[in-house]
Amino acid sequence: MSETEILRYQGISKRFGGVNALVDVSFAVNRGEIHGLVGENGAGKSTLIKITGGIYRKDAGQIFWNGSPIDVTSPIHAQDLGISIVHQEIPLCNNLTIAQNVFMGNLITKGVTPDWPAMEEKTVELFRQIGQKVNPRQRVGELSVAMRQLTAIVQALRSKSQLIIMDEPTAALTPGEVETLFEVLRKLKAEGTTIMFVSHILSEIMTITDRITVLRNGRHVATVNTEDTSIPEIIGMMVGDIPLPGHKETVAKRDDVVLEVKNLNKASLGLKDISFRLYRQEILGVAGIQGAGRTELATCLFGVHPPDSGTIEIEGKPVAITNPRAAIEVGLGYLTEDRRNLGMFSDMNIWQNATAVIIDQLTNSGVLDQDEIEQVAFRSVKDLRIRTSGLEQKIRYLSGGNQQKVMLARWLNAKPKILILDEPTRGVDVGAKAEIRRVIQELVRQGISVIVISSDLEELLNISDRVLVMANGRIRGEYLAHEATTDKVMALATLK
Amino acid sequence: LAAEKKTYEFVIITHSASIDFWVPLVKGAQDAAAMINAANPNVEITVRHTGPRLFNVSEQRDIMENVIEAGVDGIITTLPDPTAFDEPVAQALARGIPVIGTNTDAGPNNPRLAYVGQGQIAAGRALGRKLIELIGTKGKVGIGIEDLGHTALQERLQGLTEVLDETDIEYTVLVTTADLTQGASVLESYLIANPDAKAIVNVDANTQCHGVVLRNLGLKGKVVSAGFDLVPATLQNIVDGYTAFTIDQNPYVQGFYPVMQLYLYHEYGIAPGDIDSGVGIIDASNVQQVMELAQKGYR
Amino acid sequence: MKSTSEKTVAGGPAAQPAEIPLYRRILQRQEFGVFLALILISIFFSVSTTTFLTMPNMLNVMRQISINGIIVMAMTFVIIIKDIDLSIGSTFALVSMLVAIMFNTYGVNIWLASLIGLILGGILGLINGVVAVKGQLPPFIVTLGSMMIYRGLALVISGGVPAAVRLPETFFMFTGARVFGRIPVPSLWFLGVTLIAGFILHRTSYGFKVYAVGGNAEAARLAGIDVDRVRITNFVILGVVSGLAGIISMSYLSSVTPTVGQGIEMQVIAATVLGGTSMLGGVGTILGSFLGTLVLGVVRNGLVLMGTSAYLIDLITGIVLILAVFVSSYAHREKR
Amino acid sequence: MKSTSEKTVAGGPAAQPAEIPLYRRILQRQEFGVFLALILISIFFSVSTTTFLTMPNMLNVMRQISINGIIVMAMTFVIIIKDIDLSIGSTFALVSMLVAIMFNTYGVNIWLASLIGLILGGILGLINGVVAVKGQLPPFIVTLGSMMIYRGLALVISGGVPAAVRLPETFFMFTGARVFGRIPVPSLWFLGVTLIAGFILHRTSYGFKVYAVGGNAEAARLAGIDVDRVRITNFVILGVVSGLAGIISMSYLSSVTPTVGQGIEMQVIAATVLGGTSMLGGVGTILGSFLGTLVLGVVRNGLVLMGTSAYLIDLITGIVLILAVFVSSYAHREKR
Ligand SMILES: Nc1ncnc2c1ncn2[C@@H]1O[C@H](COP(=O)(O)OP(=O)(O)OP(=O)(O)O)[C@@H](O)[C@H]1O
Ligand SMILES: Nc1ncnc2c1ncn2[C@@H]1O[C@H](COP(=O)(O)OP(=O)(O)OP(=O)(O)O)[C@@H](O)[C@H]1O
Ligand SMILES: [Mg+2]
Ligand SMILES: [Mg+2]
Repeated sequence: MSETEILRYQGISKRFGGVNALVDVSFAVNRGEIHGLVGENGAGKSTLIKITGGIYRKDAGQIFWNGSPIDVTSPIHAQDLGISIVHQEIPLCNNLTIAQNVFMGNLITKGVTPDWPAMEEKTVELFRQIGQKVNPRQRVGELSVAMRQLTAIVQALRSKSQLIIMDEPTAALTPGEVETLFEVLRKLKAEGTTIMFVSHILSEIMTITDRITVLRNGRHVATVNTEDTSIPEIIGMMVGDIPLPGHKETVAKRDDVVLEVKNLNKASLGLKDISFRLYRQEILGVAGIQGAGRTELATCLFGVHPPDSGTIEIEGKPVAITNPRAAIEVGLGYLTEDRRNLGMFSDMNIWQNATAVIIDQLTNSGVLDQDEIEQVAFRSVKDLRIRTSGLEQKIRYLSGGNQQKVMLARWLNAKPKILILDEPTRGVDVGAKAEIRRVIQELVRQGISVIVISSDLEELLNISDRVLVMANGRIRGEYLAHEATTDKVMALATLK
Repeated sequence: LAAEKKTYEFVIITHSASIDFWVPLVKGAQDAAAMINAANPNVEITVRHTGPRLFNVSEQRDIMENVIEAGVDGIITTLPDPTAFDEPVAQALARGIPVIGTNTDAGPNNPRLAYVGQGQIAAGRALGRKLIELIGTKGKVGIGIEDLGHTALQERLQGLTEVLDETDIEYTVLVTTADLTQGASVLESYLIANPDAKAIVNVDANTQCHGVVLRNLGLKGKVVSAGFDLVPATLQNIVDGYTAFTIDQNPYVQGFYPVMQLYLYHEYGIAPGDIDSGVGIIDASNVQQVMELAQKGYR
Repeated sequence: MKSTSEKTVAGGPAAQPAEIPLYRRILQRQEFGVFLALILISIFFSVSTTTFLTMPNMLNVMRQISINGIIVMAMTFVIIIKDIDLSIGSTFALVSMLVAIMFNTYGVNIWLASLIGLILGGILGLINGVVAVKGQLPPFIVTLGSMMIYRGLALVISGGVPAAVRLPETFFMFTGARVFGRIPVPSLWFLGVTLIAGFILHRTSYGFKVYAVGGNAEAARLAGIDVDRVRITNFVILGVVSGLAGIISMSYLSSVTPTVGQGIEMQVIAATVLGGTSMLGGVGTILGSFLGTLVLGVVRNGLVLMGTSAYLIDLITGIVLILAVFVSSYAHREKR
Repeated sequence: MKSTSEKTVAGGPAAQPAEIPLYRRILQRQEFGVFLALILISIFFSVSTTTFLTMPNMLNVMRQISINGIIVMAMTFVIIIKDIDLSIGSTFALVSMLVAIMFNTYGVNIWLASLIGLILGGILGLINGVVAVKGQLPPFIVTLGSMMIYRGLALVISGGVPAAVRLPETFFMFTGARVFGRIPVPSLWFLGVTLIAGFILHRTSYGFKVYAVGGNAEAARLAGIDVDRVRITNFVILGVVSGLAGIISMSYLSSVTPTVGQGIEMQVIAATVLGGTSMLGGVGTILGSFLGTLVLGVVRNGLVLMGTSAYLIDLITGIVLILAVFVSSYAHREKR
């Protein structure tokens, strides 16, 4: 056992029912390095992390911590050992404030009384380090997914652990935030902290890590030095073959306006004077930094929070959208960015989740048509290559990326005229990203118009025909995709 | 010149105001008030009825305190606890509000001026003796009780079992709860388990479910049914031959006399005294007459 | 959707054993636990009494559980959706009281009176639903309030006096009697309601929506499901069904008291939860609720058959209840 | 999310509240609604009766609510954490019965007997907690079971007979009497328990953990909070406090019946929820629970003072309860 190893996995296996999530995984993490962990959706990354964190018990194998064999029995145990984890699902208490969440397990107290002013001050300071200004007294339930993600990260940074494990911490973040986060990680590394880092954005992996471990179907494929490898090689190890980025052609009909929004305002969401058009068969990207109001715009259009003023016209006819059902009836669809809270029916299975929007159409006078449902769901699983043990599998037992694909399937099955996708590729692997891109282009060819909100700006520019840039609840400008560059968009997005 | 009319407000407090048992008691009280009002044009007596919905000593005490606070002229109350009502009754008397116990009496230290009602233990004994006349001194009997720990019912049970203990009768106590459906289920289960049972009795108004039980099991005429209280279904069961007899404590009387006593106390300073409201046995011989009176609210 | 297994390969390499044997499918079912509890309790009573396992007693048990059981079926919907209704006992009383009074005092035809009674039950449920859902108030408090209100109304319209009800023979045949070799009609109603409830919950889009709203109301709203409507409909169904149970009970007992049905809410909720329906929402089945109802009914029956002392019955029932829920949930515990 | 600007302003912790005027801070408080309901109801009774707003009556009200109120305080913790306890009435009875028997029959010193009673209350709560939490069973069913078990034990040890208790004067002084110009001692206990509960819930790490676990048990667990321990502790506190209420009630009534405390669980839960504690967890305050207790107590008191008919009291109480929860939650509704 080498002195440089802080953590070693030896022959770790884990089965869930009929699924082999991990099979005989062995590799080591060196002290003071940033260790990347990559693999397809469902490859077993989160499972390995949860075993390390004492949430799951391993079926076989041994974990060595600083050279000695350990059996992590609970999250508290993991913390005591000096391991802190940012989980993929961002578990926070929505009823508590940011500061309270950050210090949850480890309050600063004066006697028996928690010292909130001190903790709030420290929270502000911790957020400042990752480049964010916050009101530490704001309730987490009111935060965007991105801010929740940052809160979870700050929670882990606070505890000054020997090892910090981050399961897709950047999935909800915009490029600027990712950059600041990386600076913090580098600083931590310089201070001797070890970091294990999961991401599906391989450029991030190449930028930040020292070594990379690849998992595939629950098995360890390789652990390599980052400088000795390349993105194509990693993809090769992950999936076996390299998916070709789909060839993009615009089919947008610029003379046929499907959706026209005029002077839309919604004070409580901070939306001001929003006007734009969406053309038939167009893919319209919406860019902006976190907090720009993109999600708000989408929820406002979709009737979750109906606008205070302004008009929405669909195919030239003004429509009043007062709730999501009304929105669906006029032909809208909306894939939420917050799949855990606003998307999934965790205790329901794949087919139920995938058909929720169209369930009334899959019946014979109210009685479920199981054959048809099965067909629809089966097609979704096949088209999106959802990795599951069966259509009856509860969605909460899928890996994060596969859950996301089921959510996407729900809206693809609904076949709306206008589909709003909020962070559609969040948490999905390289192959699936290409797949989703292909599906979007296929939809557009079939006559659907799509609005895509994505924090992955490069991807957004690749996929869109045209890009709107939002900041502070306003639309700051727009570019045709081939004219746009990351820099131009960011310049608009960060305009004060 | 007619003198200024004197108005008296009397309040009846019962320990489970929502049950039907109190209907004749309240009617007796109101009748007494009406008679007095008619006989003496100088007084105007009003009577009202209150109490916790279900048996609850502490809530009844709260209500009594509230009534005292509201400043009434007389309280007629059940006293279903040996000591819990000693203090509020004393408090009422100290304030010049006379208190008469009715239906259920407290322990010997309670300062209430008088008690009008039946001795519960005596009533239980009466049930037992009448039952022995019908079934002899051997065999099995199922005894239903709505609520264990309820003072009055527990005393009736005590009287009944005292009598049965002197014989060779084997009895089983069954909790029927106040819910009829459940009560019927329990008695049915008992009769199925004891096909040789000679009788089922209840120490409370749940006697009314006996008809269903016996009809259901085809035991009409084979198993004797008996119990307490006058409720329409029980009387109908006596008419139909399911139930042999029921014991009544004349609740009408328990409302009537206390009002009279309070009136006499206020008008002439006559101290109230205890009155036994008797043990009425209703069986096939007198059920028709009782039903007519019950229709009018006297029984 | 039994046999999806052959088609799951698409998901990729995580292919499962193609055929799960029947006995494992049964073992894995959520209801297996409560079924096991039922079997254990039944074996115990069969051994310890001579009368438990006889046809007349079994039929009696079926009759005894049928009134509560009918309500349990609708309560299952309400609890799956994370709501609760404490007013069922009062609805039960008010409806049967009203039907009795219409029939006894006003000479309304009993079938018509019953129909009006069911409609009234629906209206009482609707009031619960609208106040709780549209008023965005906690159903616990709303139905605690309406429990008092409906019971109060039953007291007021009856003047506190019970009603003896002598029903026409045909009506009695369809509600309270025993038919074909002493099968009690209430138990047929119970079975009928169970089947219908099972069909609605497990085979229709309405049932689907109940699960969706119970699992994640906000997500259901975003998926275009009319959350308020589903919740209110649940309350209406429960009201109608409580009224039905009241009418059947009235017919069976030939009488109504204004206090009838007091406290059944706890028994009904207990049976539902024992059957595996989670008060945290989104989980539960009709089969489970049926078995939960049976467990409670069998325990009550068996203890009396054994001649257990009255002072001990509650104590033992409590212990059995906890053991039953333990067996029931332990058999279907997810292992991590 | 009131406005985006508010969110992004780097709030110096103390900076924000200082600018909001006092009356708005009161209006925004979660408890304002139930406070408003209390005021409205009190005004109504003050106008419609001559006795409501007198010192003796107010003291009476305080006394009457104190027994339930003491328990409400601990129930608030349990409900915030998303648990429930139906066994409090039985714990109440069993503890007071045991103390009475120890004192009456075995001549144990009353202070020692009371101490043993409180410990017993804690053990009963511990049993609830351990079975529900460690057994991972629904607290609703577990405590429904223990409600029957504890009540059964109270019946068994008492033989179904009430016990009259004549307590030593000093003990009575400290528990059941009235002091300083007729202030009832139980109400002082109530105030004391309220203050302690408020301190623990709002000013200690333990209280914070209660909110955290109630908000998201999984997140709390991952953050290193011993979720099971907090939940079990809550049950223990509730058990002790229920026992305390039982002893005070025994002292005040000078007697215990084995049926004492039946049904108080509903009143206690109603007061808690009316006071703004959400059964969905994570939300609630001691001040709210205090006001909720007051509302229910005032309604009960006022209706009797008004001379409302016994048949109508429940009906009206039900209506007032729903109106109160409506006012209470409407006044603090978030507008979007
Ligand atoms: N609790 C569970 N029960 C059953 N199956 C599970 C459970 N948790 C994970 N799995 C399965 O184990 C496999 C590995 O899942 P895991 O979450 O570790 O993947 P991942 O590599 O983190 O994927 P992603 O990139 O999508 O997050 C998947 O097939 C998943 O369906
Ligand atoms: N009052 C609220 N309570 C709970 N959630 C809220 C509230 N208001 C907004 N949200 C959620 O916050 C998110 C919007 O956050 P944000 O202001 O960061 O929007 P955004 O510009 O879309 O952010 P991003 O650019 O990261 O997508 C949405 O998911 C929305 O559902
Ligand atoms: Mg994962
Ligand atoms: Mg967003």
